[in-house]
Amino acid sequence: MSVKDYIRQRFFPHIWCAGCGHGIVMSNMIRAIDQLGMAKNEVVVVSGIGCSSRITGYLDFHTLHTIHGRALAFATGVKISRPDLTVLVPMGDGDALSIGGNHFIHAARRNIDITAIIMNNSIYGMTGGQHSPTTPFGMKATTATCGTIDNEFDIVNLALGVGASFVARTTTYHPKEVSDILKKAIVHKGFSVVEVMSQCPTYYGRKNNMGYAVDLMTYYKEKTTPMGSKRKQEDPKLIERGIFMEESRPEYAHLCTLTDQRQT
Amino acid sequence: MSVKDYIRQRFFPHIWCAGCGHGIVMSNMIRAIDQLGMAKNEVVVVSGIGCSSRITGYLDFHTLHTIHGRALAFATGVKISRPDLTVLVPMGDGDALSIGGNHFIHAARRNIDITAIIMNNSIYGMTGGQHSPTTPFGMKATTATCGTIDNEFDIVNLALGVGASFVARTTTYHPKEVSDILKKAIVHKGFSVVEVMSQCPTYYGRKNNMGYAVDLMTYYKEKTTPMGSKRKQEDPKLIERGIFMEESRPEYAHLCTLTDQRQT
Amino acid sequence: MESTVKFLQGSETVVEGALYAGLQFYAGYPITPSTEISEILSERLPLAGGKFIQMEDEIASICSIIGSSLTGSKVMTATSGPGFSLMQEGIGYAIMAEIPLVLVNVQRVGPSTGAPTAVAQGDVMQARWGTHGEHAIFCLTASNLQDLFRLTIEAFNLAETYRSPVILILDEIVAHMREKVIVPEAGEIEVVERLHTSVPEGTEYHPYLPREDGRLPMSDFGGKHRYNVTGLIHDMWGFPSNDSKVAYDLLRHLVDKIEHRADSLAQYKEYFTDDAEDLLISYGSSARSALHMVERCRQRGMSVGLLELQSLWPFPKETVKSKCEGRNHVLVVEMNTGQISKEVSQASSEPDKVYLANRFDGAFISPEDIMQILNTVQGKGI
Amino acid sequence: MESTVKFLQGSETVVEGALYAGLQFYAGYPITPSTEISEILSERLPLAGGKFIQMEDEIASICSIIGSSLTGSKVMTATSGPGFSLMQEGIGYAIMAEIPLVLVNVQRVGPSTGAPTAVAQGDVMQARWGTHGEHAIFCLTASNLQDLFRLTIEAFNLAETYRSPVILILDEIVAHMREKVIVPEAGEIEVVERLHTSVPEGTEYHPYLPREDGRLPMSDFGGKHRYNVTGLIHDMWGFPSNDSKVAYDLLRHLVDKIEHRADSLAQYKEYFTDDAEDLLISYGSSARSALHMVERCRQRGMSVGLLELQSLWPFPKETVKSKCEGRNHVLVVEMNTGQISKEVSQASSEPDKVYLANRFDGAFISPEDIMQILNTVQGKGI
Amino acid sequence: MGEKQLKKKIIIDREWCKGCRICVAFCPKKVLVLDEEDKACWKNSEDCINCGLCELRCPDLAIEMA
Amino acid sequence: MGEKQLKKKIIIDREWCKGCRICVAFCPKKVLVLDEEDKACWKNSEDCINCGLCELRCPDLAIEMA
Amino acid sequence: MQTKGIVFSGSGGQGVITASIIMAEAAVIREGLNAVQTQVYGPEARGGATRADIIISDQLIHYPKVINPHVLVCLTQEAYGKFSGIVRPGGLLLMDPHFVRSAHKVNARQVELNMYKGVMERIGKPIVFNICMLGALISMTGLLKAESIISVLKTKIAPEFIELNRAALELGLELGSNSE
Amino acid sequence: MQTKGIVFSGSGGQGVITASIIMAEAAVIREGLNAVQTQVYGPEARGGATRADIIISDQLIHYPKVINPHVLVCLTQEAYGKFSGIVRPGGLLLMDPHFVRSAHKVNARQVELNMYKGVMERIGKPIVFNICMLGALISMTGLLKAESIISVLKTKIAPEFIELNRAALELGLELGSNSE
Ligand SMILES: Cc1ncc(C[n+]2csc(CCOP(=O)(O)OP(=O)(O)O)c2C)c(N)n1
Ligand SMILES: Cc1ncc(C[n+]2csc(CCOP(=O)(O)OP(=O)(O)O)c2C)c(N)n1
Ligand code: SF4
Ligand code: SF4
Ligand code: SF4
Ligand code: SF4
Ligand code: SF4
Ligand code: SF4
Ligand SMILES: [Mg+2]
Ligand SMILES: [Mg+2]
Repeated sequence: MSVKDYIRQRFFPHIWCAGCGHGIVMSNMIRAIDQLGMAKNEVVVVSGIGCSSRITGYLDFHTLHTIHGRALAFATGVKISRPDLTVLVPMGDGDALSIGGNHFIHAARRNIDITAIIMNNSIYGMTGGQHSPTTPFGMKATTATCGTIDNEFDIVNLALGVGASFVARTTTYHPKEVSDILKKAIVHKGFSVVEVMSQCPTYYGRKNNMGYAVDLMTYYKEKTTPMGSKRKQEDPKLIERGIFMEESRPEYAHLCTLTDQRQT
Repeated sequence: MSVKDYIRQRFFPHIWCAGCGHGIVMSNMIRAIDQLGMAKNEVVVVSGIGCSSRITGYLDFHTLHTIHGRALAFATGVKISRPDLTVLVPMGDGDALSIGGNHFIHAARRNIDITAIIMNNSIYGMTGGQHSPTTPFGMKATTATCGTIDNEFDIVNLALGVGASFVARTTTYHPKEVSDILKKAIVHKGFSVVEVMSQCPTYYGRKNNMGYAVDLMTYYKEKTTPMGSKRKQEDPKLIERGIFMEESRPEYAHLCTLTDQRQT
Repeated sequence: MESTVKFLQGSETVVEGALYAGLQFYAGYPITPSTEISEILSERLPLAGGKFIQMEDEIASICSIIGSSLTGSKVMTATSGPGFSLMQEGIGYAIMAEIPLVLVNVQRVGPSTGAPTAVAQGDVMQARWGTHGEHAIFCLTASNLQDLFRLTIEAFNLAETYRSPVILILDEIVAHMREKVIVPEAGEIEVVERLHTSVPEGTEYHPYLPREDGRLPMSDFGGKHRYNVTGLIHDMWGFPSNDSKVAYDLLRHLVDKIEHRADSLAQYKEYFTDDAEDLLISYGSSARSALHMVERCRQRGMSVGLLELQSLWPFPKETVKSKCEGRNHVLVVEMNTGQISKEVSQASSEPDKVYLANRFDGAFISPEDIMQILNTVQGKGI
Repeated sequence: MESTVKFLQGSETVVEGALYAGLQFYAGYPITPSTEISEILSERLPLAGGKFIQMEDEIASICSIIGSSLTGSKVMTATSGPGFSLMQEGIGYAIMAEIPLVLVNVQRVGPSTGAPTAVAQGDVMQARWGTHGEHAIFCLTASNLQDLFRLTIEAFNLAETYRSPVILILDEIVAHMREKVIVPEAGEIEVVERLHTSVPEGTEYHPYLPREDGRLPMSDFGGKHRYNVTGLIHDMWGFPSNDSKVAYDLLRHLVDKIEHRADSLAQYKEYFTDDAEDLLISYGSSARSALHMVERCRQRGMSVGLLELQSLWPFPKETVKSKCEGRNHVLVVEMNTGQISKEVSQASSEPDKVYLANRFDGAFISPEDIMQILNTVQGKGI
Repeated sequence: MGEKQLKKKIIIDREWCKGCRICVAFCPKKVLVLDEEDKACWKNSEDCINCGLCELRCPDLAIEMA
Repeated sequence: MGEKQLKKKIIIDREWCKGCRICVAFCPKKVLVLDEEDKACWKNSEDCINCGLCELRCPDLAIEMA
Repeated sequence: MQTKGIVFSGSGGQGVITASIIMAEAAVIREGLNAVQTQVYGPEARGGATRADIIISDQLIHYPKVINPHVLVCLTQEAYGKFSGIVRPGGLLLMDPHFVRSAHKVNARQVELNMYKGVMERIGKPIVFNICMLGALISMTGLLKAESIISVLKTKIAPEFIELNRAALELGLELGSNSE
Repeated sequence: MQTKGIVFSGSGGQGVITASIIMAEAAVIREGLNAVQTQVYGPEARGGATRADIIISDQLIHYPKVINPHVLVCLTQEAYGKFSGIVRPGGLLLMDPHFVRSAHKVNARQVELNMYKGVMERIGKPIVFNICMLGALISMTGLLKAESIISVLKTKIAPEFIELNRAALELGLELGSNSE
């Protein structure tokens, strides 16, 4: 099918700003689903609140636009009740890791078969550009006009530390990587974390004098490198892309279906 | 001074059950403070809700007994306003990592100079023995009578993944290790995480047929080993004790005092 | 299943009622004095083919049951004061998105951690107004376990019929006491099932378009209709809207579907009210003490009666008003500083005849406590 | 600092007022339409020697300001609907532990995410009853920025005087509009400072023992007195107690210290009320529309007046009652389905003369909206 | 492989395009430009190698290859 | 080193001791026992090597060496 | 039958709560009566004194607490000190000298039975002490039939433990009847 | 002075909000008048049409919104379509033909000024377009003095940009006075 077959066309053009990376994530998330040949009725997309979370309005699946930070908790209820459905949870960095950090680490711990896609623009886009837990130390935002004194999370390290069984990172500059990784993440039986670095030209770019979408994506191109690449060895400051963890472990929603048998 | 000089003796004998590990943690936490020669008026202890959190009632410092899971958030307010004070936050495993998981990871991320002491009994003691995020997979609890299907967090990995600058683990069987590690943790300028495995004979021991306090402490003795020991190499299932991370990095409360200067 | 006589604890009774009503998914986080509900369900629900999960906190608990409800399950959570406060945002979402769910709040002394094991009825107004924004809610309570069993089922029935969260508000005494409960055979008490849309696949389905009877048929996530659910003001398809007409219609609907039925759906019981000169109004465990006192008064020739409220919200104003008519005194018996008493005053045409008989110190109000206040009100002193 | 004329936004006005009152610590989490307060303070507060932190969520925000308040700082947080719901548990703690703090809630359309940028006054009852357990609270509001400046200071003063959280409840219009504000020189408006205990070191200090005038002097964490603070029912030393007498005294104190001052502390304004046959009662931005209409009516010979409430909680019942006396109609103007209107009915000796003029669809209520309802109430049709 | 046959056309939805310039900047063959209304359009179409990157990177789903 | 002088006494607070048996079980010299009221007491006091472990491990702060 | 209020008091490990539930359940399920059971629930419950109230009646029971019990059982010195005063004049106060040394006389029939000692000697398992106490109680009051207790026990415990409990119950019945 | 309602409408990047604030602030701070400024605040604000309302008066201003503006400025076709109908009969409707093609006549003085073109030709920085618009507006209405605008600008922008803004303001004044 074509990408347009998966969207609710009447809401287009979408609300995201010109050059916002979230559209690229959406586009390639659709491609991944299409390439996997999944039926639209088998997919549930759950989002929280944020620019990124507006994605649920656009996608023609079962869509659940919830409250800020709690998407994974809603998704857990969906998945346990219907383990046969594919549950995708696209989130903003604030949604996933600031207010939503607790649900994130616990979903990872349980290894429930949900694909968490973090559309990481290192800023709170929706509310107008405040710093987020992934805003790198020293970068500017409307609540950190001289540069934030907060350290940032490394999403990959965080996900590994809390036990996610699939962990990957890529960027909007690398759209095929996005869909390739997402395909694996979706197929993976367990909790999958996919960080996609996704530009917010309107706030992150502007506040930090980093230019527009093209400049930010160029930055992603230049400052990232495939895992274990030679470039990384030469320049350890580069951010690695790729799949950092992919391990088969007992899955939670499945274990839940067994509990009645275990008891008798 | 003697240990008794640091406690509010009128509330003793304390409320904890016979053999509860929390008393051992308290006792050796006091010894650490005593050995550091700190004045009682310089120490603030903040706790949440749980058996472990009753500790604030017993200690003769500035004590703040807060709400379940939020102790680190309260402590953040104390520390930023009074960076000169020593802020200790003893917590239960549920308090710190279940409902309180988000505050935990963010306090670690910021590297605020607080010492978080997790009195990890792998159970919700206060509410009568439900499984916690550190209850090992398969172990029993009142809400997991056939064994929990939840995976447990490895507190050390978690703390490392979210960026804590001091991370250590020990057990109540090793009381000198408790005070030695705590001394380093308290002196460390930054967020320190100290996991102390602390037995709950009443619920964890009983539900899992693991016996009383002595049996549980024997278990800690046998199933743990110093970091990188030979025993660990021979038996990789052993749990390591020791200091896993100790790194000097910019501290948050201090950075906060600089923000006005940075702006002008 | 035949009707059976059981000797149950309050918490067990809630579990029995919920299972009778067809509970399929429960998520909770332990908290005194509601923990028993989780503990019992962790064993019972999987055996009944349902799913149990202990979530990381109360926020996650209510969110996950909302997710599950959308797949077609009957869902419940249980908590107490602090957890109830934490669930307020989720309750608002369920109100806005019209998600059927049952939330049990076993009250304890507040505010804050208060006295976790002591009895109180201090969360009644919070049940009505705890979440932000204009809204309405159903809230039921019970004083004895036979009624509790029935009202638990009623809570599920209201949730399904009106696509709304329903709060079952209990107190420590009712939740922890044990007494006889006759569990009727299946079918004896009506159980309202999820109303599914009859719109066939391929035809447009409107998740938020009420039928003529006001009900909104649902379609399960994973089923044949794909639609959107949101906590934003939304149109009949479930998509966000900035139109103030849409906002007006939606909010009017959310309030009216509940408030308009305040009296027609009201659940209450009367004891010796026909000729009572003085009327007690009470609910929950307080009503047990009130009834005890009423029976004793009657034995001693005093003309006192009791109206026991089981529906607290929407408040059955007209019902209460008519029951108060012509009494010498109306004495509201509750364990707070007068949360329902204020509603009764407002309902009554003679508010100055409405008095409060209360305790809020964590001790269970006794028949003697009430008797002394009634005496005082009657001008007899204690 | 001399008195200066400024042209400010509502959010900036709150910041100016807070800084005038001596704000030292602010923690917040962004949310529309209150984010500006965080943004402005992130720059202004450090320059004024205070500390600003953006926390991970609203729960952490309120908890951290409580922690800071105990070290002796004047503290504040700001949020909107969903964040306000999340803060309820923390508010209850501050009530129980008697922690001075100011919480700004800029209301938006709810329930749930609702309409984040649209105006509403739907959180008024939540401000009163949002946290679990029996309690009382202060809640102020304002319709114009000059008053808002003063009332922000008043919020800090109440917080310090009565050791209580104080909610400053605003709406999107007031928070985002800009108008003239005269910022007086330091000292012109009274600022109540933290009352510190005079008990010397070594002598027993009772953090929860009221003085004769009812105030409870504090001792800063890190200072010379070590004591305990808890959300449990506690004695005068701050230690947990299971004694029901202690519980009674504490809860009675927590409620009475606020409710007994409902009328003596009441903040309100009157316009043309002396001879008004019809009285409008309003607050927040609704009161601007109401006043506009009243002035127009007066020009046209209609005898209409306005009572503008600035203290919403404790509700100044006696004040409102006396103001309502003898009017033909009382029209409560607000943007919800009648939250304050219900209080007015209850206060008034003629509740059937109380009417509601409202909107709750996210559109700002206009003088015309109110006029049409007044006409209708007067029997003239729209 | 006959190059000609392989070649797909780039269809740009002018209603959806927001003129972000991403496709223009990253087209390996500089095939695309923004017109005076700031909408992307195919200029040196013959140079297009059908790499599809413009389609994959357009945040507005405004580019389709057919 | 004169062993005798070094030796400190073990003081057990019977009010605080809850009889958990930790001190008894882990005393390297088996110096301690529980009495008939389930309170710890010093039995083979001469064997005590003053290692202090009983004090450090007592959860009830019931043991002091002096 | 007249409404009877019974209070069991003791400490956590003695099984008084369990005994109270068994007794009330037997009344309801086996004897067709009404019964309400409540218990003190609180931080005190951990370690400290516990208390369970039972009301048995052929009428509906509303107020679920017992103010002045017809029968009061005290199984620790602390419980005896705290509760012995509430026993109804003319009621029954049952104690076990192993745990309680009676200090003062109350206006009720005060009976001391060596139940613990009996259990340890005859059965050797302290766990069934509470059942022995139940046996003594019903034999002295005639409130319930022994078979009712047994049949409730059968629904609660594994079959292999029934005989143990029956023995304890019978020991209690015997001690109780000897006390007259 | 009579109370005047003014509405600026346009799109996000044009600086209409800033212009409205500067104008209202100038009225208050420099001319001792009262003024209230509000703006449409909503998801529409991102990208879509923005609107700012200003009321200027020597009286107190209560209702802060403008229903029928004395002066309406429309700077996009969308804004023109949406708002042109609200201008007060006899009022002033100001547009820039670079952005708006006037479609229908309104019952008001409709003035089209080539402000954008002028700014680009004479100054070359589109960023000061909004100040030019303010200049035109005050010159046509006499609502405020140009110096008031400049002195407010001085408190808001870096000194090096003042001349740029002054030039834009003067251009506007010139265009406005030519329009009569
Ligand atoms: C409880 C609650 N707190 C705060 C908000 C306000 N809010 C909405 S989205 C958001 C953050 C958005 O940032 P992110 O999740 O990174 O998504 P983005 O917009 O950057 O895609 C915030 C703080 C809210 N809606 N609910
Ligand atoms: C908001 C809230 N939810 C739940 C509770 C109930 N509660 C109190 S302590 C606790 C868990 C205790 O476990 P842990 O933190 O591990 O401490 P422990 O008692 O084991 O030392 C729970 C769930 C509460 N007090 N508040
Ligand atoms: S504000 Fe940023 S994140 Fe939001 S739509 Fe615009 S570019 Fe995207
Ligand atoms: S229940 Fe467990 S954790 Fe709590 S005091 Fe007892 S032993 Fe300790
Ligand atoms: S990438 Fe898409 S939106 Fe951006 S300019 Fe090209 S076609 Fe337009
Ligand atoms: S397909 Fe490739 S070469 Fe062709 S226009 Fe797109 S990016 Fe350029
Ligand atoms: S000091 Fe050491 S040897 Fe002596 S009693 Fe204690 S544990 Fe035993
Ligand atoms: S360790 Fe302490 S509490 Fe335990 S038996 Fe020894 S002295 Fe008693
Ligand atoms: Mg973001
Ligand atoms: Mg624990």
